[in-house]
Amino acid sequence: MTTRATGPAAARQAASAPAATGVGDVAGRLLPAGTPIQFLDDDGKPTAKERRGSYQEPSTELLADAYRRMVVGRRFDAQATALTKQGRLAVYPSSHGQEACQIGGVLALRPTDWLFPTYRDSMALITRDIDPVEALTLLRGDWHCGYDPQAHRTAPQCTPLATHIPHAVGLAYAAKRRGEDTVAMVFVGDGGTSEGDFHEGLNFAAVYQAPVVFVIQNNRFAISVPLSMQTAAPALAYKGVGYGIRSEQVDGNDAAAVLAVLQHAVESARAGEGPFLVEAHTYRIEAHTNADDASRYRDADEVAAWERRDPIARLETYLLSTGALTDEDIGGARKQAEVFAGQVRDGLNADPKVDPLELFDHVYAEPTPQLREQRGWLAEELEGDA
Amino acid sequence: MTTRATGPAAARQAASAPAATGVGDVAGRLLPAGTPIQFLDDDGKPTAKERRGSYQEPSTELLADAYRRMVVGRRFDAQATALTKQGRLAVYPSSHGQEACQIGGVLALRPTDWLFPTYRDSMALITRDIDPVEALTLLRGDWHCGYDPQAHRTAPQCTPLATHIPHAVGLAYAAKRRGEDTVAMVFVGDGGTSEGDFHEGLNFAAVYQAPVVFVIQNNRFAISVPLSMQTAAPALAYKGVGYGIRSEQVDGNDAAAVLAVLQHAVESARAGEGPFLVEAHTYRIEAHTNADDASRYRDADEVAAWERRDPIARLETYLLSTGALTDEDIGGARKQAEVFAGQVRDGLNADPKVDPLELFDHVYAEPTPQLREQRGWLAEELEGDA
Amino acid sequence: MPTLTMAQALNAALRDAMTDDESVVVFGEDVGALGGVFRITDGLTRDFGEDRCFDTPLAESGIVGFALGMAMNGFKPVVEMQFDAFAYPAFEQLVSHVAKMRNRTRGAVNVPMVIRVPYAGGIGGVEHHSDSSEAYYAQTPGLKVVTPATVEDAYSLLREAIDDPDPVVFMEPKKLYWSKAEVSLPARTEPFGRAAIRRSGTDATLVAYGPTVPVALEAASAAEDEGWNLEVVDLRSIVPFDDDTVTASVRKTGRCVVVSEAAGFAGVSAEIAARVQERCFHSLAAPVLRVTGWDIPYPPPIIEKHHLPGVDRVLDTVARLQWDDEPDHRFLEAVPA
Amino acid sequence: MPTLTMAQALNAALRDAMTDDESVVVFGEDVGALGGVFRITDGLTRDFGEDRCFDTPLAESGIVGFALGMAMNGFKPVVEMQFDAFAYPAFEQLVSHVAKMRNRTRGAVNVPMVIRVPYAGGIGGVEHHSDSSEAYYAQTPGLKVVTPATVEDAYSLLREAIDDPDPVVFMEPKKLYWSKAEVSLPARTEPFGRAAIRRSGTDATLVAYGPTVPVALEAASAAEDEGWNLEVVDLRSIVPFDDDTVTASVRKTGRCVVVSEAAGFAGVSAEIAARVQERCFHSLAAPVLRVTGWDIPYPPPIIEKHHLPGVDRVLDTVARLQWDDEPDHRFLEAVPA
Ligand SMILES: Cc1ncc(C[n+]2csc(CCOP(=O)(O)OP(=O)(O)O)c2C)c(N)n1
Ligand SMILES: Cc1ncc(C[n+]2csc(CCOP(=O)(O)OP(=O)(O)O)c2C)c(N)n1
Ligand SMILES: [Mg+2]
Ligand SMILES: [Mg+2]
Repeated sequence: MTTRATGPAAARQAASAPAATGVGDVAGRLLPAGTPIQFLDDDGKPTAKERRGSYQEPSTELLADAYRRMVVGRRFDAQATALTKQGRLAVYPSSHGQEACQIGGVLALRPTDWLFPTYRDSMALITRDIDPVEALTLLRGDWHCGYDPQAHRTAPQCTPLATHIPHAVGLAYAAKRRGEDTVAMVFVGDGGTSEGDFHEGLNFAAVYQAPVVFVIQNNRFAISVPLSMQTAAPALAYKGVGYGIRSEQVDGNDAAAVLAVLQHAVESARAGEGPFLVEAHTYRIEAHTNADDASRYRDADEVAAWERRDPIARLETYLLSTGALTDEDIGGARKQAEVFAGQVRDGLNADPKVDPLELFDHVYAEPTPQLREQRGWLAEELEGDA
Repeated sequence: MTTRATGPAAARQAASAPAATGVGDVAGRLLPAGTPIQFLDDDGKPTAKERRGSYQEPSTELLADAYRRMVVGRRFDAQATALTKQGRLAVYPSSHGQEACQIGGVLALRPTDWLFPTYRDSMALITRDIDPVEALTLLRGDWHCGYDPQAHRTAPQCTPLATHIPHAVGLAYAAKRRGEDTVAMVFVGDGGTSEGDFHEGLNFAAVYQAPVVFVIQNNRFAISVPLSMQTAAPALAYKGVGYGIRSEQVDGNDAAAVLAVLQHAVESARAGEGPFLVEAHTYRIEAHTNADDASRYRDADEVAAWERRDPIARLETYLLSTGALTDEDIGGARKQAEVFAGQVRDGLNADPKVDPLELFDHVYAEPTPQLREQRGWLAEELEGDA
Repeated sequence: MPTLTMAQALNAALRDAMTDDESVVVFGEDVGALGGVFRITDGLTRDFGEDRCFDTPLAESGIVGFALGMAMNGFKPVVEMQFDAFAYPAFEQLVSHVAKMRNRTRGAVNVPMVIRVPYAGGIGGVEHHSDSSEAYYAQTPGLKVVTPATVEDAYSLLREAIDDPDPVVFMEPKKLYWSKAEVSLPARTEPFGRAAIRRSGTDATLVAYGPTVPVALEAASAAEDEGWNLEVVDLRSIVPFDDDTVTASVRKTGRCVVVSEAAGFAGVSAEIAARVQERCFHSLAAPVLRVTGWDIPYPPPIIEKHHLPGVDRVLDTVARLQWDDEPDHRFLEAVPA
Repeated sequence: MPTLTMAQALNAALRDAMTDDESVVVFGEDVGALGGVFRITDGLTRDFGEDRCFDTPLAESGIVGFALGMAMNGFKPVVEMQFDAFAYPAFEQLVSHVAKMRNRTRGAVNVPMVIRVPYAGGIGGVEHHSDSSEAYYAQTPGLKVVTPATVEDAYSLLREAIDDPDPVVFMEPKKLYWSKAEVSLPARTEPFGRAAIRRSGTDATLVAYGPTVPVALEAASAAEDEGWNLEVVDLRSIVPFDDDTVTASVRKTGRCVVVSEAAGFAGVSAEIAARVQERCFHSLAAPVLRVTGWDIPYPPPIIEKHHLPGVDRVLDTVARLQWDDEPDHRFLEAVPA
């Protein structure tokens, strides 16, 4: 007799004959739209029904809020890049052009949900209302993570690509196990989808039906490596079906479409319908970081073509056309952005202070005898210097 | 200006707008049949056209040869298991029931092609005409690999799951780079598809359009873990589309279907049409190895249901019905199998001899000074013992 | 007192921990219905349900990363890596995340979890089934690394590992799974960071851990015939390390041999030798010597015995501790006048 | 003679190897059009074409496994791991396949390849960009591990690594990429397995490798003022190890300090200390001491200087070599009468 085993999620089922596994229809339910979902065309005009799939347009209030945050986010991003030039930040990876993905993503979440960001997702962090100076601590170099992940339900920004995906899945599964309705959203880049952890994480999510939404910000580059050298897939969203995960692709420069698709993905995950994979097609307008030289690997006209699809301009045009946004609102948003940028400047002008002896404090809950000893030796050195 | 870069295979293409990536039709070309390809039904009767897709039935000569080898292969497998009981083999993972996959797979290859087998694929090794004693060296324990991989164009049997997949891709790409028409076939189990290296290897194959055929022997178990706890995919063959790899699923207990699909896959890879993923639905009739106790995790009636779909019986029935096989031929095959089993017994009855000092000979092309020193110390010990 | 094998003691430790603490979950490859290939998780799914002990897909990096996520959210995962070499796919998760999460978040995010690694050889396993991988973990700050050599320690150290607030790599010497002892559980021995004197002696100290502890003890008994009275230290805990016990022993005996199954080069045995001579230099009558596996990939089963440090190799090495100032024939050096 | 940086010398070595040997291929993340994040592969794609130097998908295990497959089939891959910590995903491929392929096939299958790993700190990198990972590779039999400290060695050792019949982990000290020297290429220095005396002295030996060699040399000059005449040994090659040179030096000077940037515990520095005391015990006037990074995850940029072994820490340690028999205040032991 086999042990009765319903499994944490996956059921231990008898192995059926292959004929029974023929399920082209099942697969069909999981595949993304053949063309990315789009609510606003490149000029900010509403698209026709067939480009919207079955998704609902977000409320104008939400879109107006997204607009405001995108204006602030872009200003913040520009300010951070400027601070690298003044040596106030060690390095900064800009997300100029990816505002709709990062801000749309976070706005689809509840405060009780979890976010798993990468090094590029600073705009997502401030949208989670994390203090901008704390958000920039990693890049300023005074510690590895400057905010309290538990307090903000936002994991530390992840640098080793795709390694945070299994973390999001485990955390979401843990919440589900406790009967909580928490959803975890994890951002990953187009390059990150090539890593083994992307594969292992998505498979775990599907097998355990964990409430996780995977958002691929396909900005067309992994540093210098273009999408065409990263994958031969028709679109990255087609990776979902191989795990049994529902998938969608969306115009990542269309905040309305991003919000519509991610709200659906998040709420269906919350409702217990399992994980969801969304590929957001966007573009990295700046170089990989301030230290990178994009002219070595891409042409300016390619960038220009994408600037014409600017997510802020498109949303602005649309909201103005519907009257949900006025010129005053726009002015207000810009003013708010300047105030915010000023706070960031001031916050980062103060020289950070870190006690070198703190290096030994967090390696373990209690320093080992070896670390206590070494802490003493460093203390001796510091006294010697003093 | 961007460096002109056609890439080894993938072209460095300008990043186009997402709308242009909508390619439901492209995806359609890559997806497997909704139901596994089948040429012979469970009773060995020919199936109707629609179950065969666009694949051509293999020649009866080839099917007859496959039959003979399957009879020999199963006897070999039983002999190896018996030898574990006599302590002549440390361990043996049986492939009873997977004859059609392993033998069909190898028969689809040319001698100049490469095979990348796992620990379970002993039947594939002898089908490549590797001496059975050399094939069993790993499991007898006198060395890690008993045959010359270069001479047989067969990689060492791989134990770390899925790690040999990138090897097959690199080797096939190297051949392509030299303008050779070598194809590499790599076997992996259903469990192995969950490993990161499966993902990374398939992606490399697709990006470099390497002539590799990936054969998933889905025998429904990873030791004790059933397919239902391994994946939530409609079928494992649906993993291909996410890499841009043409995929198919086939009844792995139907030698005619396996040969038909793999001959197509191998020849299209050889013709430069890129990699191919094939899921062969089969079943592991025995326990994971002689050391395993399958009664802990599966019911006997499940096994019985699969025994009714025995690949040898099905092929035998079919070939008898077409007259391509006579009772004499069957008797001949069984006799040949007995002779072969006898050779295996004799070969393994001799006690293997290994010079312990050989331990230092192959770590590097030339032993390091440290290894020369240690070799001397072991030599001292051995003299002491002598 | 009942006689238990180390495997049974480990199983009992998991059971008792799961009973005492609802947040303890056990998962990995084949740990459910099968009870693990070594049966360490035998019956846990049956008795605690698949919510508490379950099989995972076959992906070690996924297992460890998933465990870290659960640990971030209130659970205490105990994951099994099926064999030493099959933990390597999880290396990045262990080194870049499990070991660093507390530190990078200044203590805000803790990931208490146990990674069980059946390790080392002596069981006639084919390639990839007998690696001694402890140095990879010991070299990684942020991980604790412990390994039992006795049935009692197997129970106690595993319970402590599960209770520990930090991630613990729990190294289980495969060949000792079937070793037996009379123990009454629940037993609690010395905490992490404390080595144990398994045999006290006066002439030299043998430092061992995990699979080589029984070898060292056997060698110590055999050494009596040669007239050597050897002390045997069982480290138990590699990180944290018990300098006090090891140093006191060597300062007392004045001689030291480290016995470890792993390849010697840059192994844990090197650290022990380095620390001992740093701290006991003036007490030493001879250099600290190492008895280890050779610097080679683990051998095939039929010749593994020539790789593993055995009693004879230990005794030959003890004999080289310059008892009557005759120089070490292996490392001849002109002794300055 | 032209003045070159180490980065330029490495680039030249790749160019010359690719010119001399058609089978040499260079690949990895961003090594093509970009020329690598450190520009070590600058211009190779332009000058040799994308068949010889190309970008790969972002998957380190795939890169190393793919390279092994190419090596099985007649090519000599030189792969770049973008940073030390980003080589961890390839750990299983390196340990279970690259290191073992020759051995498991009794020499029938050789996989000559070079895995380039920019490593160690001192460049203000954020987390995961400054690990000293050499011990993980040095502990793995079947891998050769070399690391240059001079511009000339960077060229010569990389050429030799590419010519070598075995897999070589080529560790590049990031902070020395921009170090300059006058060299005329092609230069060939001592082969693998040979250490170099960078400064000869009589009072004590400093053993260093890679990023700490310049530190040791600086310390040696500073030590003159204290009246110490220090010898500096640059290992160059960790595996194979040059026992002859190291042992001869320490037997001559009678004192030894190992300087390494990695966490000390079970690091390569431990192996060096263990070997030296094994082989030079009677020549030693004091224990072999180690100056290393602390046993902590690599620190954030603004305080990394407190982690890295600097000149002062080396001098403080040299001062502890019991010059006038005053005991080491750190490791006090009752000196037996
Ligand atoms: C495992 C790993 N390998 C390599 C790197 C170095 N690296 C940092 S960012 C990057 C490119 C990532 O591209 P993508 O995933 O598309 O994200 P994007 O930067 O475009 O947001 C690389 C290769 C890394 N961080 N982690
Ligand atoms: C990386 C790795 N992890 C774990 C194992 C232990 N192991 C050996 S076989 C096996 C099951 C493999 O199942 P599957 O891939 O379906 O192949 P099958 O044995 O069914 O042919 C496991 C878990 C391994 N060999 N390698
Ligand atoms: Mg990208
Ligand atoms: Mg299987």
